[in-house]
Amino acid sequence: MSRKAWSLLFVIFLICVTAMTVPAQPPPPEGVSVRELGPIQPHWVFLISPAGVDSEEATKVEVIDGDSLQFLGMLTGGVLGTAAVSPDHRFIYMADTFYSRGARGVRTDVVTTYDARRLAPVREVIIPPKRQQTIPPDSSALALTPDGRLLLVANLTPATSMTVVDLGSNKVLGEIETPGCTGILISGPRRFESLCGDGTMISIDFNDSGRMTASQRMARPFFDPEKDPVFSVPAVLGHTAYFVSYHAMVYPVDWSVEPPKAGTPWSMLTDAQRREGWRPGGYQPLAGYAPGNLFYVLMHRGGQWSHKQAGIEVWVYSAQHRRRVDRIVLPRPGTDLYVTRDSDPRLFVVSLPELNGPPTPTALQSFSTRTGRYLGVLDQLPGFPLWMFGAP
Amino acid sequence: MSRKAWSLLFVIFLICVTAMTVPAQPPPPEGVSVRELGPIQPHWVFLISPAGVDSEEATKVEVIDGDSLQFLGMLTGGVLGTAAVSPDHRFIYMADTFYSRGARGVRTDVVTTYDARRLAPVREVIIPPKRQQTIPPDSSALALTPDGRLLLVANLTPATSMTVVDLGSNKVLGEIETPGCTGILISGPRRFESLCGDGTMISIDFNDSGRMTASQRMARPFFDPEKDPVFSVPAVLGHTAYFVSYHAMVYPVDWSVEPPKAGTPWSMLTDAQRREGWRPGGYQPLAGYAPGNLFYVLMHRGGQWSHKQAGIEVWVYSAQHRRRVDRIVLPRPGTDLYVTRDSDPRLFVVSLPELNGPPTPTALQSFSTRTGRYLGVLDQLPGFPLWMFGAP
Amino acid sequence: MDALVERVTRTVAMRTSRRGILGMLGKLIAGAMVLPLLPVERVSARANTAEAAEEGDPLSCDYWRYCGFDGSLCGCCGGSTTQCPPGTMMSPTSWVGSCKHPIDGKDYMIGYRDCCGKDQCGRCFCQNNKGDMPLYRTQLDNGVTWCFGTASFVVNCTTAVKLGLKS
Amino acid sequence: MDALVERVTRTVAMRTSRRGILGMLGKLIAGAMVLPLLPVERVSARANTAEAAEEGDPLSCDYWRYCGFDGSLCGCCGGSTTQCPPGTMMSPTSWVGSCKHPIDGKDYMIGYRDCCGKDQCGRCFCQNNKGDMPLYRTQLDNGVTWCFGTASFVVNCTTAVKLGLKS
Repeated sequence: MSRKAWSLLFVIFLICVTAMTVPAQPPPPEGVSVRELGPIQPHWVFLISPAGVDSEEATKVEVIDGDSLQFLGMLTGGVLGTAAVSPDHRFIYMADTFYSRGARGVRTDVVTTYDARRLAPVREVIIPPKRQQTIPPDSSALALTPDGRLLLVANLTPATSMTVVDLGSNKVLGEIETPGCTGILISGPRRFESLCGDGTMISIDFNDSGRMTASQRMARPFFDPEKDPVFSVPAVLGHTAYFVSYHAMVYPVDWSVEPPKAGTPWSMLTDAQRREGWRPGGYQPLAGYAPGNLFYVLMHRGGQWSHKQAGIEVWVYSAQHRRRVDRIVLPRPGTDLYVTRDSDPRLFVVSLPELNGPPTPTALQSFSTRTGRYLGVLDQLPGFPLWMFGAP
Repeated sequence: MSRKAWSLLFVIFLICVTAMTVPAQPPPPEGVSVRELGPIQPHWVFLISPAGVDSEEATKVEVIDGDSLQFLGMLTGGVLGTAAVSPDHRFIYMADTFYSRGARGVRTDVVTTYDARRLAPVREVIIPPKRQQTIPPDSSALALTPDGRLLLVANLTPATSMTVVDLGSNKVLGEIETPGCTGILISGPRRFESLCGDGTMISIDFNDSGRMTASQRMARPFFDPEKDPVFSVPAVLGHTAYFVSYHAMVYPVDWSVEPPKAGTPWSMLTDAQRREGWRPGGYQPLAGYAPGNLFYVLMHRGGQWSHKQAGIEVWVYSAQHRRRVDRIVLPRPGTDLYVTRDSDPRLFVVSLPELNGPPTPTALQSFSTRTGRYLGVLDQLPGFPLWMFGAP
Repeated sequence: MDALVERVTRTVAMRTSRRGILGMLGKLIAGAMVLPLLPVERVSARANTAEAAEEGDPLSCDYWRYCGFDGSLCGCCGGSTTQCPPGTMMSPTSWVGSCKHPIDGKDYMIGYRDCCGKDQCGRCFCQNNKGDMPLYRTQLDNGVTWCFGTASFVVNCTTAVKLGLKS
Repeated sequence: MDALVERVTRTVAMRTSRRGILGMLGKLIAGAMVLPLLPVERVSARANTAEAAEEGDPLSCDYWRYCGFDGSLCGCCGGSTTQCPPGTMMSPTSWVGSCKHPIDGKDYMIGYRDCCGKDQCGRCFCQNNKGDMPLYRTQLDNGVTWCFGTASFVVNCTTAVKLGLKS
């Protein structure tokens, strides 16, 4: 952690101490405090956003209370950063890239640990300067082990590997190479899966020293990347990952075994729906709700290669019954979707302004998944949010 | 200059060399070149812009050919940077502030010299980390001596001073303190003027070592800052600086003498115009055209404290005759204005999107000052341009 | 450093009647402005004990305290009219405006204190400019980044803190 | 480094028919992707000597070469369809698309080469996505910052360079 960052913390500490030592009698003076947050609530969401179409340099992580639809605060980092919340909800980790002169100069990649209540940095660790720089900054680029002890950061040079950070000692442990395969899909206490370019999945075990101990790859592809690629990030329901493809096929993969075992693919669409051109699409078109064994998909009507087009409806599928069980019409088209993990889950959908289209404000829409009811919207989201996540 | 910056240059060099060594016979391969610019033309303008309302971190300097209304390229820097062009048109200087972690961490202030044809950095010099951080990033925050040898950078801590950089040796020479007075208004080979909080002007002489050698302050205020403040940056016509006030008074100051000598103030408005509520306003409401002894003012109709409101017309004044000689109605309201210095001068006006208002694109409008004719517009300007300048 | 700045300012404030602060600012600026000129929050807070109730929407640009505002309202960014969002640093310095209270009709001095150290929030951007002066009246210039005394000059949003009655 | 990368790629290219490049990419990606997979501009340029004339507006998102485009058109940012704006670095690597030429009706491989080292231009933002694949087909992913081989991963704008006939 830098000296300046420490002095920043020290200043905050001084402000707090000063505030506490004010005599109780007169009404508290205005303007001496910096807000702190309470514990992360089940309906809070975190949005990752570049600063806008005019800037990639200052990634924002926006913290939003999905119940009150209020903006709670933000982290701001570097070039196309990614973030995740610790399982105990005490910390937010952000992986960032900074250049010493903004868009050029010496590159420094760093994982910063933020206190989740103060949204303030508490420590950082420099990592190898080869973080994967992709849009969207999806959750397969940064992942925590279920015990919250190790953090994996995806690299792309364009060779692929994962840097392993020990969050307890705040040290880089090592690097796991995943040639030809990308993404960190956590599937066990010390295991992750990656998708490979030929349509197979590889299962990688590692240890507390950040070393790969075993890897097993599927013998055969579970989907055909040439004909019908799947979106990178699946909906995980129990031990099964449900991948959805550009052409609305569902590819289940059981990853409780090594190597992971492909289930029988099925189509999300009836023939009529297919004729109408319905497809999944967006930056984050898929979310799972494990307790209900359900997954949610942003759907639009479009032609081939419309896989990033904003959805106009959310379709809900029962993984067990392999059929659609609900359909929610969106007041505004959306590109990212997320479902909370509690017993009264919310569905959140991000709407981006249409580029070169009629201006629509960036917004977060909220829905009850129980009733499908629209619960409201938070407008004027800063930047250009491309990915959404919650606390694990 | 950093090692990385050198290697950047080296890569560019390699690309050029590679391109040159391609055999001449086959048609040149596509996609091997980086454009270079020709010499700066009289109608080129430079716009300084923060990345947007959602970011202050990555200042852009946008280079625009005002004849073809084409976007020629940009520099990108740090937090609220400022820029200026060398008198020989070979270099663009940019004064920047960078933090090691984007919005926090160790602060580095730096003046970077960019080759004006390649828009690429050629050297940099670290300056004291106390650059003035203000909106708009106006031309009184960064100024060159007429011979182009020394660069003055305004500091604000909030004590005021100017860092003097020797551009020949690329070294910081020293610092000139200007207590209570702000802005660098170059008035001689080694002289600048500053405006002081009491309405006086101070004239400061300095030498090649960057030291102040003399300073003389007006005995009496030339305007009343409490009742009718002037905009900070005057139109300079010959030896006289014409300041314009919130209430549309003109305050001439002759700065060929030391201390500078105030002329007789006069009003820009007739009684009827005053009743209609006409006032100057915007971020950059005033520009001079020395050969014609004219100045140009962005005008709107508004109440007190509307001094940053966008103008709907440009009013042109003869300094000699103290009266309006032209009036140009703007197709879109504008906040910044600039007039080129050649014999067929263009008037450029920047339009910003109205915050919380109906969406209007950021744009640069062009006019002939001879005929007053509207010549066209460049749309989709990146960021949020707040200041405009040309080559001296 | 923050505490130091605060202490210095409080001392300055104690020696000054609230009535005379603007005048003093003027003199200081005209003379040698070497000290951050602080909003003097403790003194003013005591002066406000018998203040009238407020009304209006603090998330609207029209709210009375924002008459000289320029920036994003902290109330839309995770803070409030008087609190900074989590993880930012409230500057001990500010530009100073004077706004009329809608109930008691009196003019109050308002300190527009920036919250620094994170990039712009950008929400609820308001620009009202009453009392905004050019840079040569530094303390009254809302275009200045008022992060003096904090560790960063990147502004996240701006608060509007009552400093006391103007007269 | 740029030159090195270029030399390596050219060698790879020489050993490969243009017809088979996509297939080769697939194999390389599925196997061990340790080398930047380059657009092979010199070879393709020679293949294009007898090409048909082009038509359309290179500053429109509908221009034929942009069928897989994602980003700001360099032609709006101080470069052109095939040139980077001044002061940026053209990446020797790119994602690769395949677009139909409007005149000769043939499919051409297009390399979308990013111009790196300055912040986003943001003008003429186009997103067409034909052939865009997820990250596991890295070479075909237009969401990747294709600045490998340059000194910065900040993208200013993107070009669309013909690499040759697809078949």
